[in-house]
Amino acid sequence: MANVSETGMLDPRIFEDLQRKIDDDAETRDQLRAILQTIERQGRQTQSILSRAHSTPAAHLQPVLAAAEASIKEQVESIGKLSEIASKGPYYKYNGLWTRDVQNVIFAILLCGWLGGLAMEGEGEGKAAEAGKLLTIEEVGQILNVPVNLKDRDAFHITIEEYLQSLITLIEELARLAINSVTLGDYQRPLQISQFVKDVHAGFQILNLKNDSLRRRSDSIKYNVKKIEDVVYDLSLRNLVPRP
Amino acid sequence: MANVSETGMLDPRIFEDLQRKIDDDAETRDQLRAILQTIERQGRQTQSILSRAHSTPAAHLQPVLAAAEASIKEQVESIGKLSEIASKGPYYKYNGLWTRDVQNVIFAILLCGWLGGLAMEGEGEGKAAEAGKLLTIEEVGQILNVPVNLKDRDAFHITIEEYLQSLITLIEELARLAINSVTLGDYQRPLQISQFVKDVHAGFQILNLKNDSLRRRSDSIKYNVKKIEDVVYDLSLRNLVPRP
Amino acid sequence: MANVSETGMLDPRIFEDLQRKIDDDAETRDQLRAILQTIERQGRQTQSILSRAHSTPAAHLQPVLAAAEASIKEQVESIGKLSEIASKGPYYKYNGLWTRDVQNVIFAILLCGWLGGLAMEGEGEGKAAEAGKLLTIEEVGQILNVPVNLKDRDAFHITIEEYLQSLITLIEELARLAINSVTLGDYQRPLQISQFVKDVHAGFQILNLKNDSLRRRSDSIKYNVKKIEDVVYDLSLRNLVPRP
Amino acid sequence: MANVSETGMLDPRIFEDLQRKIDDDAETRDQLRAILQTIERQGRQTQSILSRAHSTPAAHLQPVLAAAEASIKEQVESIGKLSEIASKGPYYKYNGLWTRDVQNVIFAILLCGWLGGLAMEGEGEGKAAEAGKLLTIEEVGQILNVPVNLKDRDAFHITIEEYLQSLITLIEELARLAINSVTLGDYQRPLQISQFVKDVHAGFQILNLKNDSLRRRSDSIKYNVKKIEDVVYDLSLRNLVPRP
Amino acid sequence: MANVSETGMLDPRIFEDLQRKIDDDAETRDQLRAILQTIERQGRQTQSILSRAHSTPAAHLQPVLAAAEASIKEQVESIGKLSEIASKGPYYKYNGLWTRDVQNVIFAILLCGWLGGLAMEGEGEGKAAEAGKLLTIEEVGQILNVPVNLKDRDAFHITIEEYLQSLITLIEELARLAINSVTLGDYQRPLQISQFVKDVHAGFQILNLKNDSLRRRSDSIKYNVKKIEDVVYDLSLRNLVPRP
Amino acid sequence: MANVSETGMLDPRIFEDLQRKIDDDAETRDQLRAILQTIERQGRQTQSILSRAHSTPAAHLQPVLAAAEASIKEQVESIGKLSEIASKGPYYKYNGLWTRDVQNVIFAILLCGWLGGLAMEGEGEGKAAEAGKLLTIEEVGQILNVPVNLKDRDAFHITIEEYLQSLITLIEELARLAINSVTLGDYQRPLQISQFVKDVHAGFQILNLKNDSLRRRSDSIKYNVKKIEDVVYDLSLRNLVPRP
Amino acid sequence: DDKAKKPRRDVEASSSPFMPMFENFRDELDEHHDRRERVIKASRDITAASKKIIFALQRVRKLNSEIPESIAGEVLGRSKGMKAQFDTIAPDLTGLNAWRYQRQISGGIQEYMEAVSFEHYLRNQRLIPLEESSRLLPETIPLTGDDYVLGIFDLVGELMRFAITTIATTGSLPSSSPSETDENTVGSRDVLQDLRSLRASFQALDTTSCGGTGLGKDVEKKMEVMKACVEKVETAVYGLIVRGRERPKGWVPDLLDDRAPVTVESY
Amino acid sequence: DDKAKKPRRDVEASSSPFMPMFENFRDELDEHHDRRERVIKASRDITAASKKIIFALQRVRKLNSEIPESIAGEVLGRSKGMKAQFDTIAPDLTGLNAWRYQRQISGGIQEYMEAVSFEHYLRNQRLIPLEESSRLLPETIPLTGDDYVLGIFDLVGELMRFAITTIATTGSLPSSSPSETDENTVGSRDVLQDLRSLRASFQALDTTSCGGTGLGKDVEKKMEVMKACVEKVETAVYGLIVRGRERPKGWVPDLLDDRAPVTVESY
Ligand SMILES: [Mn+2]
Ligand SMILES: [Mn+2]
Repeated sequence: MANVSETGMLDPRIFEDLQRKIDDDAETRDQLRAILQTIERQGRQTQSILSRAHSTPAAHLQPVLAAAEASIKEQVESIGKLSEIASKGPYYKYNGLWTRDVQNVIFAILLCGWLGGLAMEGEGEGKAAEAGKLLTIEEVGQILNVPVNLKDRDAFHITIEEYLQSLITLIEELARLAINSVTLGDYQRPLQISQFVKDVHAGFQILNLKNDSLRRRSDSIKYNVKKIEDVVYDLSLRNLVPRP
Repeated sequence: MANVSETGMLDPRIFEDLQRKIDDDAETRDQLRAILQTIERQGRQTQSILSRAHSTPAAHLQPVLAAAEASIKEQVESIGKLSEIASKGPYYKYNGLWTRDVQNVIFAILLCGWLGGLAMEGEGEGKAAEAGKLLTIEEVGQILNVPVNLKDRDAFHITIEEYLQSLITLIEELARLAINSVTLGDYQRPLQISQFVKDVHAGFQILNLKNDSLRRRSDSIKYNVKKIEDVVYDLSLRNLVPRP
Repeated sequence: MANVSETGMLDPRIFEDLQRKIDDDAETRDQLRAILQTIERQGRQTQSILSRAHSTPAAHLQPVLAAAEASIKEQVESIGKLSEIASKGPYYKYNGLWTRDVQNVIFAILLCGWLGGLAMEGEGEGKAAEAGKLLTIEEVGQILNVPVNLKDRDAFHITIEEYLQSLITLIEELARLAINSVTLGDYQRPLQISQFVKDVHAGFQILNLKNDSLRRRSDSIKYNVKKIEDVVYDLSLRNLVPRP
Repeated sequence: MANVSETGMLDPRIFEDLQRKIDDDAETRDQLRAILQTIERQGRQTQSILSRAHSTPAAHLQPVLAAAEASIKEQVESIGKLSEIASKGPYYKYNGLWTRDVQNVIFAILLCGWLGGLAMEGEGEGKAAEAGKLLTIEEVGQILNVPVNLKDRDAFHITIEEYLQSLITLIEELARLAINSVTLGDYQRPLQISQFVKDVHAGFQILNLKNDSLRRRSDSIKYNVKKIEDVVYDLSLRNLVPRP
Repeated sequence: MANVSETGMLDPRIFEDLQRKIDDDAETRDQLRAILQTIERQGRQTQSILSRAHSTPAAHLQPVLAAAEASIKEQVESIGKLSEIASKGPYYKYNGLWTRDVQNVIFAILLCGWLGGLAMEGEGEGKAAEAGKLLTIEEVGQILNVPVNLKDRDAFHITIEEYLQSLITLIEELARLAINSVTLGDYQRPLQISQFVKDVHAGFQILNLKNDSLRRRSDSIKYNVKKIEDVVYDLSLRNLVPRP
Repeated sequence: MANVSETGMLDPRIFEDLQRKIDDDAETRDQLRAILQTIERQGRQTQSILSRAHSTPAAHLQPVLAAAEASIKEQVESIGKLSEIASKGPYYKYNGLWTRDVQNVIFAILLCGWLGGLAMEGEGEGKAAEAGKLLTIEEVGQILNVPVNLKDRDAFHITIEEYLQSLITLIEELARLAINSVTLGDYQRPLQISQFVKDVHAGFQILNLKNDSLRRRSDSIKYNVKKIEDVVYDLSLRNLVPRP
Repeated sequence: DDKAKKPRRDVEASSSPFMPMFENFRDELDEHHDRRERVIKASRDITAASKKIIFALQRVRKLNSEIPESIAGEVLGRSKGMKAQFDTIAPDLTGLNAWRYQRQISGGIQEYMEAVSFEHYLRNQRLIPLEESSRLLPETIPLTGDDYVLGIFDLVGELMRFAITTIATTGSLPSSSPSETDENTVGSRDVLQDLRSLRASFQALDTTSCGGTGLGKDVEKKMEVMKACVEKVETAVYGLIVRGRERPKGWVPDLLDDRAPVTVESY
Repeated sequence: DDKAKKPRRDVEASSSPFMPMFENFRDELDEHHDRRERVIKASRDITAASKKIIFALQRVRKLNSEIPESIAGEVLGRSKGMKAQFDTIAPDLTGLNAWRYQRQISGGIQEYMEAVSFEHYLRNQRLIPLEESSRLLPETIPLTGDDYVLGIFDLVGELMRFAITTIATTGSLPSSSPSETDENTVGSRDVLQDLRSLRASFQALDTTSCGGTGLGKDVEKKMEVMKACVEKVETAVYGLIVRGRERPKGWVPDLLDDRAPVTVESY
């Protein structure tokens, strides 16, 4: 600093400030990466538990759901820490860093909810919720303890795009579940899945999506609808379910 | 919407909200583009006026400065409108759209200030300011009527990076001015420029810049320093200025 | 085409028509390419002649100009043929094929005119014109015998963009000429060039150019203005020219 | 190099040494490439033999396995030579050159072992081993006669990553084998494959993979799990296999 | 040439020779492009005819094959002209211009031959050939009336690489044909295709290909083998074909 | 080969032949690469010697030229070996492998000749040739002992394109030499270079080049012409050279 | 604002003899750029509206009959908006300028073609000809062959989506005579047959002479996508057939009636 | 946190016979990833510190003498920090792992080489040899020839900046004996001569055998940049000469003494 003429017109703090800003930014990114690593690890754990649903008859699902809820609870805590760090900067500045991990958490919540876990307060907590239910974005936000679809202020939240991405992943998982339910001898669940997926599909059809990643992935929905319909057809053909 | 079963578990507003958000975003961008077009046009006008400094002896600069100040005033108003529209969304979400135009405005202010225009309040407004002065980022913010280097809230402001980019442009312009001053028979101004640019150069040298556009452009400073030094050397050699 | 079932969904004439359109288009392109090859060859010849201006003192320029005028005359004839073929299709459909060659011709005319050749009718043909003159787009059109800046009908013509592109090339060439004039011991021509180029620069500065090729190249004007200012500086410093 | 004066800035031996290093390195690479070409050719032979498993009923697999074992034996010898050359430099310096070929050998061993070949010593060599077995990395190392997962010294060995990559290739191959088993009328093997692949999948799920090639390829496991589930579904639906 | 200083050190013939060479080259390329345009158009015609095979039961294929043979005959004539022009220059200088079109012709011949067309002399011309046959490179050369795999002289010929590229395209087409055969109610052809493709695959498997385009495309063979195995699986599962 | 079904439709020689061809090709390439490595290393040596010209006054250049001639002689021998190997295949098949190295040799010869080395027979060998001379393509061929611009037979030779590419490199080198000559206190050489480069430029100007690499690089000539004109300008302005 | 600035001329500029000329240039170029901007904006809006129409039409399940009222209503509404867009830029795309802004409007027109041809196909099960499509545009706006073809290329993708979604939700391939049970009625066509006709026509179209302009630039990639789309439908139909052929012992499915009669193409 | 999770095993997983094996793999891979992360972070920090040292050294104006105290102090401070960084990762780069994380540490080591060689040059006006540089690193961390060469390539850029800035601010080219006025002292060398030595050595280095790895990958681009840097200094020196040679009539400048004696290279 000594060689900046001290009587000069240049305020050296300009450069010091800039340096501080650059350093702050690097530090925030490092903190975000650290917590995201934990979230990713926990996410893997939750997925691993939930994947047991494919080989567990619906009647014996309760322990799986309990384990999943416990694992999700850990993730909720981590999301809390993420939210804290993230609020150090503008939401959209770092959003790209965590959106994939957040989508994974939402998917886990949606699947657990669909299977009958995560009963919401109004429904009598503790008691198993009814299966086949779609948690709304507000309910997901409540579980994660973060705001959703924020428009009036700049804070950590869950966007509608993230919710929809997770919903598409849910549909893919349910198509697989329909197949494996038959293997488990459960012929009712494919029908339930079929109705659910058709309803969601109808919803997506009224969206005017731009040519973005959401649109690309939403094209996969129709293949999953078809796969599930094929299962229902196979069962109908063999009189294993009532005619639709 | 009619074909989404109204008794379904799917809240149709989820999708309506998403649509609205996507549409809002597009509209904001359109509004920004409109005001930026005006700012760019005004910027060209200001540059055109300020470029007369290269062919006007320092003694006759007053009318040029007055015209430049008037033109800058118009830009300040437009920046006000830009700020208003920009605050509809998070700052960093749209920042890339306007940063180049904002840098141009800052450069015009810095050059006008350096030439002796834009006297700040403390200095007795109306009276011509002393030439050779670097307006600080705060003074620039005051003239533009926007906050600078904002850290605690998410609003429109001027970043340090933008100020520095404009400062580099100022140095390029002053190198040209040094050459043309000699042609106009003014042998003092090159000395003044030489001192000023050396001071700024020293400041830049202590920055630890990342491999970004700021660094790439800051490399150009040393060439301009050398060019100005060559002018001073040429004048010294001919005894047209006192030995350094 | 016979193999598309006639009672099918598709009227085979749809594709036959398309094929015809495509074939016609290809033929026009072939004809254009042939004449453009000739124009390019002639253009090279004209450039080669005009480049002698860099090593010929102004006083002895007359034979060079006469040779250049003869060469340009040949190009004018070729442009006539181009115009004929080009009018077979919409002007802007094929414009991209010839615009570069047409810009070369316009540049040759502008340079020849600037050096004092191509005296226009009003000025007493045959007699050498005054040097340092900018031929207008209308004069260029007159020399080339084609309309300019056509708006009310679709025919071959010279666009403003093409004229401006050639004008930028002229400035680049004059910057080189300023350097070489000093080598030839001519200290007046750099001053003349300096004034001319500054005038043109001022004109460009008030244009609102979009981010297109014209804008990109117009950046080179500023570079050449600086280069010529450097020459004037060198001469002023050594008292080789009168003070402005 | 002799022409650099010794009192100069540069000791000529610096660059002579560098050149020698570069040349030595090139020679080692050439030797490695030669032996790897042999290994690749042998690998192709082994694959070709093992691919007969897709069209051979399990009961008649013995001759295929015997031929494969002989072919693998040849590769083991070549790996020995590779190991010898490789030990001229640090293991990880050239690892990239051979890792793909080594993965191919490991895959051949894993597949052959899964099909019931390569009975390990403890199991009574010569006798056909039980099918459906996963050879551990240690067993693979024993067959190849090289150390595995070495940590305390720098020598040729097989890494965990290589073993896992080959395991993913094994899963892809088994998915194909499940399909072809049904074609051959064997409905048991798909069930055996299904269980095996699920077990391996569960193992992969607890790994914390970074964004590297292992992660990208491990995504294919999920796809193959689904494909095998589809086969089991088809068989369950038609009562061709007992309920789980 | 007159304006190159006549006392200069530069021999003007250098440039005259070069000009001549460039012009000759351009002319040969123009001739090649003209004939290749014809070949490509004929190729489209042939493909268009052969694509009917996907919707025509094997029993009614005769008229399609007759039309294809006629179309191929026209191409053979054009290839003759190509060969003539091509022999004006070194084979490998222009090879890149036509190799794609030649591969297309070879593919058409291979597909037509596989479907039972293009009976070779020894088999009793005129009579329909047996379907499912692979024409050798020599037979293809005989049909096209050009030498194949030439090594001792520089003349137009078909290279082995071109033959293999076309063979890979044939496999892709047969995978599509296997699917469409089932739609046409023909369950035998997929089995025939399956055996054929497996044989070709086995051949490719033992080739030691360098890392060139052939190697990259040969990866697609494995993908198509699997696709066809899936078809055979579907048919076997439903007892639509006899067990192997 | 035994595992290709022997009753199959596939002639196994197809693949055997292909293998042989691929192997032959690989061997030729290996031989070419070996000799090219030698040529490149020798080329580096020659460049290294010739680069001393930038720091050696013209009067003391003789030892440098003698060393360069000796180094070039070694390269000529290597080119002889290259020619031998290259004639195993068609010239244009492998031309891409060596053209860059051959251009380097030609450039070294042209530069050495321009500096006054490599006196041709007619001029009295041994005696230093006059500086500033351009060796013709025939003279380069004579020195390299290979034919040039061959059109009637397929053998190793030097093409006109290669000669011109090297000529462009020579111009780039001379632009650098003009700068460094001034540093050495030699004000005559820049004038000599200026005249030489202008002559070559005039030759290039009348060529009708297609849009190939030659055209792209020939644009650099104009840039270097300007650079040398700037040097002559600097010298003229300061009366360091006589007026032209 | 703009008008106010024009008369002003600064010191250096006013000494330049070329200022009047440059002021004239400025005005010309400004007009050009404004027009260009309007066209770009309209093209973007038309693209968006066309996409929305296509989305709406993808909810149709029946071929060769009137579009259901709710969908038709939405389509009509958007079409009207689009018509208004076209009308506002029609003066900008007149005469000489018709081709001048071709690159700017092209995207919009292609997407518009896709929508128009999709609707026409759903109603009539026929490909709309260029002239008929061109009549749907304002008189002064030309419909180029390139834009028509590129629009139809994308139509194949929409037909694929329509076919797969219909198979997925109704269990049968859309065809012209869903009410008739006779599997081999002459004249009855299904979407796959139509897609194959389109594929054959596209493949026969020679665009090698187009170079890097318009069609030439995109056609290779579009061709691959188009072929893949047709093959996706072929694979879906294959799935229908393979499933439909399996009959559990002693069971005669009346579900069969809902299935599409997959006929053999007659050419 | 991490430890607590390991013992847990869920229902399906515990039924898989491969879990113990995979748990072992997981631990191994986690160790590997952690080491890798540490190395990457250290490399980034070392790069940043090296850049800062280079920035500080760019304030030096005198060649072949001790670094001014204020700058030397800053350099020393940062060097110490860097040494600590190296020491912490030294165990991660030992034995087998020395080359394992080569790609991760390489960037840092190259930048470190650039800083070390720049300082060595400023002090001694000589190129630091590989062995001497290697001794500055912890014993277990190898300095590869590739990293050494790539660092020296970038040194040329810094020497160019040093030369141009010195010319710009002092009006003379840095050279070894700025006190001596004799223009042709044998043994006196300037930066340009040194740059030309480096250029010649680089150009003589044959890296064709390196292929796409390490040196081979970058050398072509770096060579072009290096040549351009040398030529920039040549042009700057040319400017000095051309200016210095002009003598206004009857005026003998004593300013000349401040100018560098630009000697003719002796080889
Ligand atoms: Mn579409
Ligand atoms: Mn650096």
